[in-house]
Amino acid sequence: MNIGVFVCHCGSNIEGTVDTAAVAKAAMGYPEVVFATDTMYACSEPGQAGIIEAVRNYELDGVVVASCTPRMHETTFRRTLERAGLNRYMFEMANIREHVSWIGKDRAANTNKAAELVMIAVEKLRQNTELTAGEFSINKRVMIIGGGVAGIQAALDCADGGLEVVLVEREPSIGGKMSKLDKTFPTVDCSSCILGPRMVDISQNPNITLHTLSEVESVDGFVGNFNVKVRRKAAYVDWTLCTGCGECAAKCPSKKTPDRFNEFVGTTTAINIPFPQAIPKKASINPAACLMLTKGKCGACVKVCPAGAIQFTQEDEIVTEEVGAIIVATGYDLFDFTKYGEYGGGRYPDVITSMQYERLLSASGPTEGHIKRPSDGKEPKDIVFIQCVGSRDKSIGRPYCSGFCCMYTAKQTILTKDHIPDSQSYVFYMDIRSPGKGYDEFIRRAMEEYGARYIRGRVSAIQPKGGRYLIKGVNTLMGDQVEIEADLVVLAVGAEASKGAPELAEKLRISYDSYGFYMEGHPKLKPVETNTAGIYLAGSCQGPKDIPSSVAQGGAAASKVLGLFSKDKLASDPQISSVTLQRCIGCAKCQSVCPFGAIEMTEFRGMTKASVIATVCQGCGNCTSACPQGAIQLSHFTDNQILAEVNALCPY
Amino acid sequence: MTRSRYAYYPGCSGQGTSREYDSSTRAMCQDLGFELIDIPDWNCCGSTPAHAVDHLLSASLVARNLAIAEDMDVDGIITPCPSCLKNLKTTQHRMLRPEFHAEVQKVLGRVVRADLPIKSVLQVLVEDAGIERIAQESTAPLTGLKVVPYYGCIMNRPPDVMRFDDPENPMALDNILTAIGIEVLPFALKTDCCGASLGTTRRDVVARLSGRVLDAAAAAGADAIVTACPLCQMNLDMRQAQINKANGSHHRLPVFYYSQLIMLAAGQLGERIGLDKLCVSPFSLLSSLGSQTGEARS
Amino acid sequence: MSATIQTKSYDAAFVSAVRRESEQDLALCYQCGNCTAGCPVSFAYDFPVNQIMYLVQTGRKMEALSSHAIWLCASCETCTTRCPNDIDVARVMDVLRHMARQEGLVAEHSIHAFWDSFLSSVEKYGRVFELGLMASYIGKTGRVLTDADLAPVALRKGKLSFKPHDICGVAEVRDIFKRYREHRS
Amino acid sequence: MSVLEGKELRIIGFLCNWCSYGGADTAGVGRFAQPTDLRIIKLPCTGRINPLFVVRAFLNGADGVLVSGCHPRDCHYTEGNFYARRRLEVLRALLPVMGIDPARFEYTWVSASEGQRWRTVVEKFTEQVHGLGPIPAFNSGTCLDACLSTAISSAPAHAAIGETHGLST
Repeated sequence: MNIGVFVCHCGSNIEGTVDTAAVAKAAMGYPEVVFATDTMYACSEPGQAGIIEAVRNYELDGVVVASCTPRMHETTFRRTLERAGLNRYMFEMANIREHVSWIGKDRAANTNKAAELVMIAVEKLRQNTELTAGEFSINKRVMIIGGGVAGIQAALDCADGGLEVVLVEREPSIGGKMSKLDKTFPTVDCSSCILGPRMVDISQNPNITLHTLSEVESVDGFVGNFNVKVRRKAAYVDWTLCTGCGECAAKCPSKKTPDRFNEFVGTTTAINIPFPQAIPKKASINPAACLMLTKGKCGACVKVCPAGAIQFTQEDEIVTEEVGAIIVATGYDLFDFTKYGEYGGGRYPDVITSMQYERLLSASGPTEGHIKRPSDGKEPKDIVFIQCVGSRDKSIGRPYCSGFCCMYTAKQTILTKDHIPDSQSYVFYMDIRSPGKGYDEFIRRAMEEYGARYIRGRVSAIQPKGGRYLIKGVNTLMGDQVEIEADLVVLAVGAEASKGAPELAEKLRISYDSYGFYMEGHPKLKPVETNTAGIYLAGSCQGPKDIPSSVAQGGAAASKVLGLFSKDKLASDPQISSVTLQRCIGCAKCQSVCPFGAIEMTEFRGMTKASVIATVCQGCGNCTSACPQGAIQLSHFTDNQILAEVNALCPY
Repeated sequence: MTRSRYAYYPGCSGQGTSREYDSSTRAMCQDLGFELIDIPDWNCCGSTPAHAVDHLLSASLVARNLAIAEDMDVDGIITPCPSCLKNLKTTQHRMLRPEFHAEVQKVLGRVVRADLPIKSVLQVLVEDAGIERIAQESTAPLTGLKVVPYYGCIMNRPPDVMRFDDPENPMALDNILTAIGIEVLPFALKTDCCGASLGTTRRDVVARLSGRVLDAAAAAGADAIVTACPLCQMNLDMRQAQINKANGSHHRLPVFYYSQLIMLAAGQLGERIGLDKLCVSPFSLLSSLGSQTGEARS
Repeated sequence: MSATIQTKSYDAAFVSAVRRESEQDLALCYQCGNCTAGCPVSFAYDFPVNQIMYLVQTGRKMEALSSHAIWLCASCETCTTRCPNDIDVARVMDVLRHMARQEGLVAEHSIHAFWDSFLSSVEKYGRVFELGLMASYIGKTGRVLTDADLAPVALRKGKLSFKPHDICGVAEVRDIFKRYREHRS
Repeated sequence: MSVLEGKELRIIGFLCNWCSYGGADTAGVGRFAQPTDLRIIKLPCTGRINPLFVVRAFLNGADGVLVSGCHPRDCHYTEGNFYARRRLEVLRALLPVMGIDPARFEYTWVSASEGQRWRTVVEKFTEQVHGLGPIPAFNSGTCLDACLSTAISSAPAHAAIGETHGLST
């Protein structure tokens, strides 16, 4: 075998702390290496041309590139090899940037380490064999999990692209957080006026199947052929009959039911339609609050329902959906501020969250858009807004900036002035983060035109004082303490991962960070992809985002799916297991450990032998580790290939 | 409840300005079946001055008491005084660092493990005896008495060292006092600072800070303040006149130690409870309660 | 106010000393001001506590160590409890007092004197002897009337004793002070 | 090429592609400086690790072996890391029998987002191995490691793997 080695400078990223020329020189000493050189940017056009040229001139049948992580450029170089007429699997990468030059200062040690990583790559390559991908057909349906603005955008774009869409939403209605907002920044246009029509489009688009009050139960299969079980939770109302007239809610006696949609400001009825613009506009019963379901008596709704849709016997139902791709748009949740004892830990009725305040501002909210104190219904005059509640706070495990609180707080001060002209808003902030189009101008307007008083500093404590509240803060610009007596305190609570996000990630086999936000394929180059083929991200499930960014990601994810589905067949990854029949003793250990049921036991000349279902095998190699005979081997990661690497590193 | 043995660290104020806290605490623990054994020949922990001057000195002074207690075969060390408690626990916390542990032993001149559990009397009361037990003992509940509980700043701060109750809204005192029939009013200044040891040196600071506490207590409609800290009690009680003078206020709020009220509710009176040691006399208040305790006093 | 030339004012040795002694990394502080917001004694400070932290961050040793604030801190731990970056602010204030004392920069003499009197009382008797403490404090500061109004009350209530509560192990305590001084010198 | 004499020890890392290898990348992108001893071998999943790889590394002179995969329940292949844990626990128990100090072997879980955690893992383990120093040579050891070594050196790799029957599942 003729092997060529290319050691990349990556500008100064690698060359800065690794002597790439020395590494190339060392490589020349490795078995079967006939050509080795250092190169400025291996991934660049000339860099790739250089590889192709060398392949031709030195009749290389294998190439090692020592540069960045394979997660970055492995596919790039595999294509280069194909252009040079080699098999894409006759290629190995040595990661001498992320794993060497960026983490070590000692040039000598780095150079030595880099050379060794190249050596492992060479030894591995010597064991490589040509692999060719098969093909498999794909199911061109897409599932979108989460019916917030990101999911809605993705669903509509996919449907407009001619795809069959299945939209799954946990709540009784789609709309997500945006449907709870009164107005949006920086345009101050009505949230439901711009979101409402999109929600209606969802309900009217023939390509879209909508499962609300539903959650993903399990996910099987792989890109092109996922099999998703969806749990449709009992609404205790037959939605095929329900007309959404609302008679039931009007007559329901349990009027003290906690109102989720209104963030528990005010109450609702046990049977209800969460809000006027709800999609689908169907009633559902809160089983915890319904007299019939808890005490077995009442049934007022049954009597009044003109459609006879009420079904107390209804049970959860599992629906199975076959799709080829999944877009995850499960959004975010709001930080639970009761962790802050110094802000009353939830004991003070007039210390509320920004989202609760949105509901107070909203014309369709519990107070018909009149700002009233939860405690006594009085109109507040002095209102204090505290930013960074649950953001940028290591001590409670939320070191990150939630990104949108500065903006919505400014919006809320503006709306407050509109609602109550003789009111005064105070905003405690640490820094103003307003890097969007027209965003900083908007913040300025809040201060300049609407007279919101911004105080640079944090609030240390809120203490009740004669029906009002004493806010003890600091003005760090003056270096003095500030005490403000206010009628209402609004906490700009930050964003955190949606409840159950990790559990869903585990079902989808995608990764998430320590806060529960989903990991994108690459922080810059693959913002809506995941490392699991066929699964994409949109919106705040990947990290806090405002509406424009969420919508943009919804569209981006949709276009990724449309791109994926533009082919009729997908190339299967040839890095899968295969059985050497002579060696197989039919013990079925491999079958018992395969997570995907990709192994079946077959008859071969009267003997039981394992055989791999190529389209199902995901290439984890668990079977290879389990096989007592070394009969089943994972291509590209065979025992011999791995041991070759080990032996290279541990010579004696 | 298994009868637990504790090494008892009274703290210097227990022999002086807060005798009644010390004696009523001993009485209370005896009633509730704790065996308190004084740390023989204990020395002052150095209080604020020591840690304000040098952490090694402070730790070494504390460590002598720890070392003595370690030869005592007890379940732990308890003290009624939050300031002592903070010094004891902080020292233990810092001695987790081997280098510091070594330094302290060098200065102390003997070996110390610093591994005995260290708790406030209040904590063992809640955790070992339990609220129900205290309620059972209270044969003469102090019904009608309205108080605000004042924990002071360091009873459970910093939380990762003290590891007891909520640092912002502690409830231990609230629950105990409620259990013995007292009406506990919501009090926002529960953990605000009274000015602590600045009493002597910067009276103005204490007048302002303790003044706030007295004002807030009065505004809340409390008949009295209940404390768990000798320094707080001294600033609020002994200095109440000073504070009134400085602030032009006219408070006459008795400032009890919680241990006194528990004993009172248990129908106990007299020397050990030391109600007569309070500078702002509580007797008219107690007799106005008309409760048997009141009559017994009048 | 004259301009401070950061390049000159930054005392790296001071910054690392505070870091070493307090085991706190002030690079973590983003100046939210929460420490000041909750500080009960701030009204009496010359520099609010967040500015003291800033002086340390920017290595301005003299200003930090000669401030009154570090002496007035009551060690109530509110700042430590509420710091969003888990900095033990109160411990940093302690360390600054230690340094100020070593550098002979004591802005609050009466407090300094009180602590000295307190500790010498401990060194002498093993426990604090209030009357002795007051006497020595008054001697140090000349504040004859300090709490003169309290003494009679306290005496009447039997809360002040005329004889020190000295302990048998007082020699051990004195040795602690002795070895501590040797260790520090 | 070999370890830098006196400076480094021979430490091998077996990392899964999806979580820990990504975590190591994240550490790199974050420029989190680490000791240079570790050499990483990338695998699709820790489930692919045959304990004999680790044994082979030790018998061939590795001073330390670090295995790292996805957090439990976060495995890209659903359960590969559970199988790995079971196999490696058995291995850990057997190491002393082979005359190998178990402290030279570590397995842990690091996700692709945990760059900081990866740095700490590498620093800790490297320090631990340096504490133990170079691994003693395996010329004459217990009969077990003798036969293991012959098994491995004489037989072709896959046959040698056969010897791990007991460790496999």
